Amino acid sequence: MSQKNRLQSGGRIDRSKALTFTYNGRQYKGYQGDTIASALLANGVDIVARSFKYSRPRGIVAAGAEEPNAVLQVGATEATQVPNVRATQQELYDGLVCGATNGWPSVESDMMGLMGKVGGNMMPPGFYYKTFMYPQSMWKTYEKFIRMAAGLGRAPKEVDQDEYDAVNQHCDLMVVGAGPAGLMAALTAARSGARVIIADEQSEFGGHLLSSRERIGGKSAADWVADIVEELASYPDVLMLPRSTVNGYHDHNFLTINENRSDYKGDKAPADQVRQRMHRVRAHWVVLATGAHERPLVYGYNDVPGCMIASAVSTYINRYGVVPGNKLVLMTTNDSAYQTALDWADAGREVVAVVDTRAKAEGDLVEAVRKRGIKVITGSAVIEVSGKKRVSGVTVAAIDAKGDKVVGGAQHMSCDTVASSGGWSPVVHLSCHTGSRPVWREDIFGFVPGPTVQKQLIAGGINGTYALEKVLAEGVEAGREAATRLGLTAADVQLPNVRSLSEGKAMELYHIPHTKPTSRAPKQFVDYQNDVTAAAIELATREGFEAIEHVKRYTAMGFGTDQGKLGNINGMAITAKSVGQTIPETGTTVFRPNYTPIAFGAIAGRNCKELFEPKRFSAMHKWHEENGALYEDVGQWKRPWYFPKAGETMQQSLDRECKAVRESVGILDASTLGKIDIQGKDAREFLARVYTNAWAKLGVGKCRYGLMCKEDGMVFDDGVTSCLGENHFLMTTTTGGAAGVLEWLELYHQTEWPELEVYFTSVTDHWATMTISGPNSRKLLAELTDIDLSNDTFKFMDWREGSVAGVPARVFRISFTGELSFEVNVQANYGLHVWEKLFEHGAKYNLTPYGTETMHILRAEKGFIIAGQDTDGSVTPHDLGMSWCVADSKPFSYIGKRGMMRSDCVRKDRKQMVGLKTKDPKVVLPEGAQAVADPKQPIPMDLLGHVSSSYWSANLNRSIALGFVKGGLERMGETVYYPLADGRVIEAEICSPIFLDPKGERQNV
Amino acid sequence: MSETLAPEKEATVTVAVMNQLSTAKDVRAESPLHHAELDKLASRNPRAGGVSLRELKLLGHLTLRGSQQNQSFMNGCAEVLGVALPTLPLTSVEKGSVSIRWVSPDEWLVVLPADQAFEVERGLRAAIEGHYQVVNVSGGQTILELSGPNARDVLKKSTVLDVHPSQFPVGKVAGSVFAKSTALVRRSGEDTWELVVRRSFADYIWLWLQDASREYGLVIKH
Amino acid sequence: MLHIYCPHCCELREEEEFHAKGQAHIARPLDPDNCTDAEWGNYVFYRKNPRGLHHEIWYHSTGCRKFFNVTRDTQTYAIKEVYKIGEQPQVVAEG
Amino acid sequence: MQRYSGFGLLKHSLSYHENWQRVWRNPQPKKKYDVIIIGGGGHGLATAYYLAKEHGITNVAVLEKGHLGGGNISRNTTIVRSNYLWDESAALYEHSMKLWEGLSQELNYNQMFSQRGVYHTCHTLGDMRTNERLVNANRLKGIPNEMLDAEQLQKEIPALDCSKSARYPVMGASVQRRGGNARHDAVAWGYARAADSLGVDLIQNCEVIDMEINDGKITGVKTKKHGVIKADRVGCVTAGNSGVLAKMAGFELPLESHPLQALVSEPIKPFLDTVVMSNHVHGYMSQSDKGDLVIGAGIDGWVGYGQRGSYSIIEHTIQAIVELFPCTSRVRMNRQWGGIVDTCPDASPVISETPIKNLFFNCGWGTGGFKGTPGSGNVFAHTLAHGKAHPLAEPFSYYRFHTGALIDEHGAAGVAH
Repeated sequence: MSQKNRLQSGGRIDRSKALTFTYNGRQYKGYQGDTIASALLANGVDIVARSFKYSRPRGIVAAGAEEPNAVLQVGATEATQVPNVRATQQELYDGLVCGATNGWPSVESDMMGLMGKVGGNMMPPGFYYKTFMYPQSMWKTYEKFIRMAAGLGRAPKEVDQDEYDAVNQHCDLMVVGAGPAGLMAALTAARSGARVIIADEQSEFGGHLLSSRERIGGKSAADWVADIVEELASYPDVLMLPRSTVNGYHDHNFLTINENRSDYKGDKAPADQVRQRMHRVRAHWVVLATGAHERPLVYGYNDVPGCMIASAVSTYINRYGVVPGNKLVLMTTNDSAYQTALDWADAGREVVAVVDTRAKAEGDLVEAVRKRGIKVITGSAVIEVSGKKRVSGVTVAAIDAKGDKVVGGAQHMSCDTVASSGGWSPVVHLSCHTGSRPVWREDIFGFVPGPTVQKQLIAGGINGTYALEKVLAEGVEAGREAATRLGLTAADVQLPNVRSLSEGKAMELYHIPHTKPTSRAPKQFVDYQNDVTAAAIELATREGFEAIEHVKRYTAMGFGTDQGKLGNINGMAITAKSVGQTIPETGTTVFRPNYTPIAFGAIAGRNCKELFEPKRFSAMHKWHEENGALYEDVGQWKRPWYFPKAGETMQQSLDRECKAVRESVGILDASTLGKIDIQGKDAREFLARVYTNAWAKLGVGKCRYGLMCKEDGMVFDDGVTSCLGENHFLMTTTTGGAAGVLEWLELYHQTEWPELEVYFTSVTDHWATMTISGPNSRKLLAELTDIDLSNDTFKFMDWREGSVAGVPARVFRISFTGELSFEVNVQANYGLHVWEKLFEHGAKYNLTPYGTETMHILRAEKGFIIAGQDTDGSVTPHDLGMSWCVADSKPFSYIGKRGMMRSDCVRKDRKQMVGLKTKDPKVVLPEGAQAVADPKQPIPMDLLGHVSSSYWSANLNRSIALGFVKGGLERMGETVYYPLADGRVIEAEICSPIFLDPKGERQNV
Repeated sequence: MSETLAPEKEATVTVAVMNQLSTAKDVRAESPLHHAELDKLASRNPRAGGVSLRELKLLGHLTLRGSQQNQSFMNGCAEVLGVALPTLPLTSVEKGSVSIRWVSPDEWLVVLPADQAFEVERGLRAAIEGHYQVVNVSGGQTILELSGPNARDVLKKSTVLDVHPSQFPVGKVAGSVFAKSTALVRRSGEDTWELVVRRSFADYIWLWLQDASREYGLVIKH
Repeated sequence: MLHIYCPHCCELREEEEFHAKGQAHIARPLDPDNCTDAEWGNYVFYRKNPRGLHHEIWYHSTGCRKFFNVTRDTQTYAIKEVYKIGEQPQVVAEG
Repeated sequence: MQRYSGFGLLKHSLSYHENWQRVWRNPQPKKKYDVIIIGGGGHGLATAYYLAKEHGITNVAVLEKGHLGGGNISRNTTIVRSNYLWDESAALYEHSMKLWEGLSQELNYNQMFSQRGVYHTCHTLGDMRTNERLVNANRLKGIPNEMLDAEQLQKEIPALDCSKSARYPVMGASVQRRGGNARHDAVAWGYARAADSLGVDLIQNCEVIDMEINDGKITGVKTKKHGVIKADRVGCVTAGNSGVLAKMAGFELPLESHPLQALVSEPIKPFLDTVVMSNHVHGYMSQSDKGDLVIGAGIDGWVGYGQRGSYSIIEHTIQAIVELFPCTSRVRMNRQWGGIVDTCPDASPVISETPIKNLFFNCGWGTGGFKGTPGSGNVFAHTLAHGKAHPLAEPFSYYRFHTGALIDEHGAAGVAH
């Protein structure tokens, strides 16, 4: 199909580069430099969407980020689908595939449209609050149908193949917007020697100058822009980012920029390149030069395809060489829109009339239009549009001076395009992101940025300044001020001369009156995407939703993907009028990031898949991999969970590992435990303050287990700490607790007890730790070490230094399994070497690697707790039956002591940890099962406590469990019941948590 | 070799010092990135690229803690290390094979040949009076050196530090976030940067750097 | 996203490098054992939580690992001053 | 009160919707009330409604400094569930759940309460234990809750990545099928309309600037716009600003106010019809009837009243969502916002008398406020009516931080709200 609306010449498109694209299954042609929107208009495509609520046909109304209707599904393959792409911002590329997001069977003839016509009147704002209530059970069914109508585009079903990333930027000055004001600000700051970043959402710098026919400094606007861009590019410390939307302005001048790196080239980014990049910018100063959006007027059936905003019409003509129609009626409240009439006429198409709502129109542009012989009708407005799928004509009537009511008879004019302008709204969005409220300016009928604590300056349209010469001046001024505030000498920048126009005063008008009252008049749309009409807003206020937030939420105004860029001000004005307030009294709603939507992938950056979170490995990880370990995630660590052999079930592996340790020898990679090297003459005193037990008498060469509480007396970590020297200790923590404990120690040292002479340094990664456990551990280790391992010289809870497998080592004789155990620590670089040597010698002892699960079973057989599994922040050492580990005789009131003494913490009936033996030894209690005294009691039952650890013990040939029971320590031998989800009730006896070797002889042999 | 083995001296042992370096032959030491086989990669890919990476592996790393007010500490360090501890925040000094990074007002990282770590620690302990800490952390970390015209671009993807030359002169040191881990970053030359990273995170950072460098081309160096 | 001056590293750093540690200048009772439950509870749990100037502790966790104090407006998020542990704030709320 | 119904809608459409009545009056405040409720958010309005309906106390004013329902009730992710870890919490939230069921009909205002199921995914053995524990506890307390293994979960939520290749592979999940979403604004407006119709004065733009307290007893409040208004009892339900009110009364609360952020995608065709929460991967999401993906982010670690948080929190949340639902990578985030949540050290609320006689506080709901709205209002109304805590509210006393009888939900809470 020919591009019937394409001009032979003009615009910034490259007619030598024809592109083919597909829209709703049909092929069209466009040119390099087109957006989807300009190409569709060039091809005479009118309907691009069906409206959300009424399914009315909708066309393109704008040319930029404010477009509410032309929201398409883009993507040639399943994996590259992108929902809700704004056609006015998506550059055309060859082979682009897009389509409307709703309408059945097609967007041109949509069945839902009928329902919209029929049901439309049944759907005032908030109608869903008022119905679908009865009977309650039906809501789910109603909702199914409601959800059928939900959503615009769709998510791809296949996984995204593209890459994204984030770059951290720092600069002296961040300039947002590369229109005349932004370019001048950047240029001035750059010449002053500042580090500058300037970003603009469009494909090239220049802002509205790209679609302007003005002359600047004797050059065309485009050439003037090109010269400035060239100079900016010459500064090494200036970063220019086209196709980059500053979408968020956060506290302390942190801004996020979404740079589109490849969406303009194709579906998918070229290999090794990112599709989109987030720039995380920290700027000393910010200049907002975001310009202004033109406001459409609100009139009857103003949503029929062919109704557009005036400046957009000019943009399509001047930038893209596309005239979106043949016969134009222009309605305006101001002079600036007259340019559109001139552009249309110069494009060789008919301007039926300019309908000016003002009683009298004067000013240079008005005169220019009159000179062209174009009819100008003043004191009148387009009150209604005719046509269904495309404008076929308008009804024009005289209105009173305030624009409140129709005063004259109506006349009909035929046309196919209606351009309207209600003036301009500064783009204040970013300035609101940091909590600053915009302020209303009577003189420009618009909100401008309000007071802020950010180091922010504004220039140009956002400041309500629209005359080009003033805009340029404000840009330079902002650049100079930024430079000065940065301590630089502000450079001088010559202002180019531009034509200045005399302008007549604009009229404040948003909502065009109709001969009928608003509630009965043809629909007058305020928010196109959410089908919010002037009548709806009046109804909302009539029902008592008078606060602007109420109106917005009740009608859904501004909740669309355009976030009300086009409609919000009109909506506020209509609200204000119907509650009899001024616009500033009514106030504005708050704008939030994002300015325009951003792909999740872009925000996630590289932190996906294998880089979502670090995987931490020990020095022996390679061996674990080669020996078929399965892993447990503990914090960020990948710890061997168990080492299955071919054909084994998990339980079989665990049984084998458990038996090996108790009968011969096993080995565990314990490198992940937190380790903290503590030195200083007050180290011992410090330990006494952070642990619940005593440390005064621990001799050099000795180890001791310790419990740590928070000030509330609740256990939060535990571990063995060894005395390496009088002033030297090695503390171990749980794997997950390591970082937290070190920070905890530093906090108390730095803020509470700075007088104590002690230093802490993490050595977690420095030492590789392997636990050799089992009756044969001594024999095995003896083959590789020069340390005398005999029981009388190297006792349980001693540590010794020596060499293991030729490597200097510290060996700790401590045991978490209850067996004779040696924990070998060597510098991690030697970890794998020593580990492999142990296996070379261990074969004859059936040295068996075991993982966390076996470790958990073995310690449970001994009744040792695991902080985090058997504690949950609500148990004291006493609740754990570990009063032996609490030394209240200590002189200093250690952390946790006072907390434990609180009235609720000394109750006798607290949940306390006990051992649990199921009556049927073969039955293993599920962890998390809840105990009751009487399983026959009616629900809700009285719960006594939960099972925290439970396993099958191959060594005891029965199940064992640890769990909490109210007053459990006093209830040894009693029976409790565990009613399970599957209906079973498991009977268990409360017993000591120590199931094996209660005297602790095995570890002392 | 170590006092702690001599029972009669036990009572007087204040701090356990230990030569952690193995002198035995047939003992294999593996750096945190050993499994990545960087040397193989290096010999395989001499091709050009914007970023180069090499591991400065198996060096001696000593953490020093002490007060700048403690003259004995400051003098002792200067004497034993042959260069005074940098007291200006975020700076480093380098003398021969020894480099010292400022970490905090009372913490420094000394990097030196592995076989000097024990002697230096002993020397420091002999020379310093009062409150201080010396810890050998050689096994717990490694140094990755990034260089080349795009090294700074890779850093900007990885850390929130401002690495612009005007803000990060040669010799500056800063500890910060690195991807989702941490690193002590030092600019060791015009286009050369050293990252001190923790052993257990080394593989993650290696994966990250390959990913972040792809668009510039990553060259592995010996 | 806060931009915080570390008084030990002596430069502005990004929030990601720090941990917020809550209200500052809460002294641990010297004789906890003789505190009433109420006194102890107040020390451990009850906070000023002001809307306005807040003196709080921050930890430079990925940097120098030092704790320090910040006076910050909890409404505008503006940081008014940064000072070391043991020092007193210069900027204080009136009343 | 003008009743709402499909038929009414039809009738009004014939008269161009010109005759709809106001949903609530705009009354001038009286000199004195039996009860003044400070805070016209969800909890405050619910409290007023139940005071009037269940306790016959209608001489009640709700003083709201801004507009009704303008606080967290309009800023949350609308999740309703009662699967809490501790008996005390589960009982309170289940009380709330029972009120949710049938609230639309009781208020004659569609709450769009859809019980689409709330899933807690488990990614570690610890997750599995915690969820087994609370599933069993809930079940035996009469709160249906069940465990699913990874395969069942995958069947029920196809878009969720349950593959072994995930960084933290999904091992299973607990699901409370009665949980789901409701329409947040409808809750505030429904309660407001019903309370107003029972005679409660809803007074907007009426900021309380001080309290009238004589010898430890409150007798009224001072407002910016209407001077002193007397009251026999005063209830503070001002989430996010509780500390400020407490300061007026001269005491401190065991809580801090933090920013809590949330975000939505653009509306897309529905692919997720349940609520999925992952404590371990730190993200949770549901999809609204309009098609937006509604996503909750984590809490900022610092005190903040700005209704904004840090961008890094948004980044981590989105990373988690893409990890859980890879198909969202090309979906686009539309907008983010923040609320102010009062968080207690044990992640449980305070519903209690205070050191000041006749002054009661209902605060500290942290991230659980929305789902608790009906139950909170219901027990707080009882508390205000009787001058002493409702049995379900007793454990949530202001004084538990002295005795140590905390109700620590952190174990189960994570980021899940």
